[in-house]
Amino acid sequence: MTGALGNMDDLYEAIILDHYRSPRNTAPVEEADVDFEVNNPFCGDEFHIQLKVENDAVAKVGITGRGCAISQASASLLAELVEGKSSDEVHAAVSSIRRLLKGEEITDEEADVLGDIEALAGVRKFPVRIKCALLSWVGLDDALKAHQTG
Amino acid sequence: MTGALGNMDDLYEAIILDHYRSPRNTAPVEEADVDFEVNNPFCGDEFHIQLKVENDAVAKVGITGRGCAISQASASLLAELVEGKSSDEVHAAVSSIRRLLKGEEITDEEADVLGDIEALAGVRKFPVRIKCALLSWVGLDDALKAHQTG
Amino acid sequence: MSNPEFGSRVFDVDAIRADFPILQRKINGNDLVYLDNAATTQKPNQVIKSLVDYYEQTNANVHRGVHTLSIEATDGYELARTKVAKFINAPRPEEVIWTRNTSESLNLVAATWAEANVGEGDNIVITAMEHHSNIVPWQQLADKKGAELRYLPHNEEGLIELDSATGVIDYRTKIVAVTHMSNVLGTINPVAKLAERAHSVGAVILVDAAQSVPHMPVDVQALDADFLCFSAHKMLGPTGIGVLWGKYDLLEAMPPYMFGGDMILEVTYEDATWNDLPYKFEAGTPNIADAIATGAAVDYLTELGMDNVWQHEQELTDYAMEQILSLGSVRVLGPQNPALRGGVISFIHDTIHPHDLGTALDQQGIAIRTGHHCAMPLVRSFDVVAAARVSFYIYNTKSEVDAFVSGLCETEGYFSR
Amino acid sequence: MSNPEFGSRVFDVDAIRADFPILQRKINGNDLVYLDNAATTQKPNQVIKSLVDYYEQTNANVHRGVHTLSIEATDGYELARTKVAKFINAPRPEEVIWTRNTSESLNLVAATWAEANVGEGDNIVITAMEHHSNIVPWQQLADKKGAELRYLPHNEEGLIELDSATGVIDYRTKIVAVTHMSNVLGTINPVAKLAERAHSVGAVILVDAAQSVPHMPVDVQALDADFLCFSAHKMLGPTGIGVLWGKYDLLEAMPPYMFGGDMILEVTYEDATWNDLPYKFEAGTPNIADAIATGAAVDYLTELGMDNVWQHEQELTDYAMEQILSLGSVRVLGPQNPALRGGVISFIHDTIHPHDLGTALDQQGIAIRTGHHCAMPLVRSFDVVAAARVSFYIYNTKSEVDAFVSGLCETEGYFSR
Ligand SMILES: Cc1ncc(COP(=O)(O)O)c(C=O)c1O
Ligand SMILES: Cc1ncc(COP(=O)(O)O)c(C=O)c1O
Repeated sequence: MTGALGNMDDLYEAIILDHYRSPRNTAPVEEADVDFEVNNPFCGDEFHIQLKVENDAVAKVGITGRGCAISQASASLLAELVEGKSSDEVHAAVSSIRRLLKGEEITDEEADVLGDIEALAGVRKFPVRIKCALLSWVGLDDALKAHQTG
Repeated sequence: MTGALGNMDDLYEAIILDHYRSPRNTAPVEEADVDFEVNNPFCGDEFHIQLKVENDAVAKVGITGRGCAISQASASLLAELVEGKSSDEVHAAVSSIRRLLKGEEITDEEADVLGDIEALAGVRKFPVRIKCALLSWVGLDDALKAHQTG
Repeated sequence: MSNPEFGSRVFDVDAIRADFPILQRKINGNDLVYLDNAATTQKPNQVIKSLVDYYEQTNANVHRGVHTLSIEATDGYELARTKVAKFINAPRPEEVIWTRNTSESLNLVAATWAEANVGEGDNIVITAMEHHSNIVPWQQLADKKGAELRYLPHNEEGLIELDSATGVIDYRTKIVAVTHMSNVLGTINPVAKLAERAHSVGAVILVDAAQSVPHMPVDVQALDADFLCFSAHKMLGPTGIGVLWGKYDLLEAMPPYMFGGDMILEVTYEDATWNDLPYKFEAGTPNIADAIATGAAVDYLTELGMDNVWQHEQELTDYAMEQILSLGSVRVLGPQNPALRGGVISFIHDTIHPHDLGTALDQQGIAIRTGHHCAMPLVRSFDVVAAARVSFYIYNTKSEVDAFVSGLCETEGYFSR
Repeated sequence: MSNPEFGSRVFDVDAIRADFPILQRKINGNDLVYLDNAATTQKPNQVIKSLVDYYEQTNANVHRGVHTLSIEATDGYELARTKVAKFINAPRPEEVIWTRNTSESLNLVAATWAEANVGEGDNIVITAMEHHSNIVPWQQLADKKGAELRYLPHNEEGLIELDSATGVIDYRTKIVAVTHMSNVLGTINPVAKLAERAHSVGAVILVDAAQSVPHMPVDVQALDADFLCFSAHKMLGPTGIGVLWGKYDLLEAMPPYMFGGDMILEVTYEDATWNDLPYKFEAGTPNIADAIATGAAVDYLTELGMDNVWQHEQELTDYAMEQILSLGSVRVLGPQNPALRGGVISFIHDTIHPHDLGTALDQQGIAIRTGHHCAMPLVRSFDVVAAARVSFYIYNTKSEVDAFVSGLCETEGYFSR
């Protein structure tokens, strides 16, 4: 059956489909410190992301919204990753994932941090979908920066 | 020599070249009854045409200006033709020449009236030059109409 | 030229397909099944050849040239205009203005006719199913002029009920700008009736015919339209060229849109006088080659006959609608009765996001469009931000519809592993 | 990509001519001698093939499509933009806006940047040798805004003396819009110096590069231009596509020109937000095929090297000028020193009207332009209403110049029978 579907498996690895079907941390966060929306009007992805920050570390994440399998799974993977991370660690992870999706090398240490997220690398063969994979990450980076400076 | 110049002779019949080189009735008319300018800005033809009308007949014509051989000869032929003609006769002649240049048939009587002007028929093979040939005629028609009504 | 409605060539899909080289392409190892025709259509050899012939044999700048190439280029350019005029039954070829696309045609009318005729307190009426290109120019103009932008609503099936126009179109309405056929819902709007309504209050009617002229016989006189806009690229023609048709007297009274070479009769250092129609609206060197190729596209469609084109698409739509609805997992937007709509089917899958569906079908060689289809407010009114869309043209077949439906099933299987 | 200045291919006119199918054409039984290149140039196989390949293999609507054809079309369209950016040494590809032609590029700047920045009592400076497309938009704008339109004069030779700019460009000048090379006189204007002058009073400078980009290396950064406009059809490319280049920050701050699909990020029934550069200025389906073919034209010129193109034309102009002047019956407009001008020679014959000359040369297969060359005020300033013009490009040869000169002599003979 996947024969006719060609390279689909590169894009939709099992781990991606799992996060898509059962996204993590979907409960809204009360009294969030960081609260923002990201959207890509062209494909109709919209997420509302909330963080509770304690001692410069992300204590709680909540992501609601809707999107394609890639943006949804990516947001869910993000939610899983950032909990407990300092904002510097989050920035570093965003930088790693940007490079991963651009097709640049990442170090073994970076790969360790990303963990399951490396499954998103299959998106590189589908360049129009890279935006979907990056959507929540870019938004998070911007929102955290804004939180720190303001 | 005319070999390389192809169909030039169809356009520039001897009679045309003659009128081009020695245009008739180029003296300005004093106290003209009909006085108008025609021009084709695209090719740079500009003529100033003046008529003296007596008893509904053209008593005197004066044409000054500059243009290509075709527009110049056509204006000169016009000057020759209209002298002594009633305005109805002029309208009829303009109608004949319009049809001649469109490639429609004209009657023997019309041809008699046009005389030398039939030499302009060669312009039909050079459609972009038809405007040059018609310029002063169309202007004359309009100006006479305006003179009659106003 | 034969009558555009009836055609002089047998409508034989296999023969038609042989005219389209791109249909030989393999996509990810599969035959291309091109179902994105509402976005743009493919081009037959006849149109491609027209471009090649022009550039290999005629190419020159038009108008006012005395040399042979320039004269031939001018003749070809003007002949194409005449073909288009005949195709939409325009009374005069000078009423056909070449633009870049439908969007430019719409902007032209907003920036000239409406700029001069819409004032404070007036209103502009459009429908709630317009393409962005027929929304945003009016939003901007209304804003600038202190006018009101009103939306004619549609019912749940996506149909405009004429009763709803009462109270929306009123004596302060200056222009009614409506799509002839929705690029999302497929709905065909009652343009002739809306024209009557518009004229009865002294308003003009503009028809966005981007999706109708390519697919059905369109007669500007029968519709009693005042302006009509469409794009060549959606009707077998090249990209980069579109048409604005307008009634002569309206166009004649309008100020120019752009200024420059060709649209001018005379220029001094102080002032300029405008050229006659249609040149008043065609500033600079026109898109000569693509205008001529549009003539070739019109010839192609005229030979097939627009009645036959329409009938072919009706059959396909009918068939596709049945197949898609029988899946049970898909919601179709717009009227389900194929007689009320053209060959565009937008739908939403219960579980698969349009974007994922688009990627999965592309793996199988099937090209569909996904997203908001440049009609965001409309798509959102169905409580989604994106939809998938298939749209048909003369070269599509029932077996391509089958390929699409089975591709959809494959995808369902894949995502429910 | 190699450096556009130097080229990677030997500049061999015979080999170049073999790339241009139209040069095989017979006109009235004679070989075509095409000397109307300032109006539009001919197209090499490489450009024609780019169009054919696009329509036979790739054609689809760009942006936001998830299917393979749409992705390929988008990539091709954007790659062409990058090629153009590199060709004029633009810092960023997003600064390259596709338009229909130079005229639209000029109108765009007048209707957006100037509309927002020119006020009552301000002035706009152009030269007395502009093409209508760079006169009339400014006349209209000045009129609308109560601003003044000022002309930088040229001397008898057709050269702009920088001293004359003092007093014309002043602290109320908002924009200086000048042609880089005159399409009538051939004059090359001191754009970099005028840019300095403009910037020193806080004005911006727009360069009409319709006649320069096709013929010489042009570097927007070296010129320190703010806007630069040109047409693909005058540089081996197809009709229907042009370029507006602008500095990023200026473009970013400008309101859109047209509204519609693609130039929009988000639309509601009430409002719209604009997309990023360059899309903000590209409403509706773009001229995809012709943009890609423009990339092919740029590749062709880049391979030849713009320095070589320029040198070839200088040699021809030098040679032609000598031949024409030696006739004794002809007055050449503009500078006679070929180092000060490009490959455009406008002239007036003592006795033969340009129109008759054009017809006579056409009988001999020689295509020249006659008339006002869309620069009426300039042509009139020489006390004539029309002139004849020859203009050269990469495929022209000295023996074609000879054919032209002997055609002129034949014509003289004919008319003095
Ligand atoms: C100097 C100059 N500016 C502008 C234009 C207008 O170019 P287009 O007709 O391609 O808009 C031309 C072309 O004739 C030109 O020579
Ligand atoms: C109904 C409708 N109007 C307008 C347009 C805009 O056409 P273009 O992109 O050719 O300007 C489209 C094309 O998508 C359309 O479907």
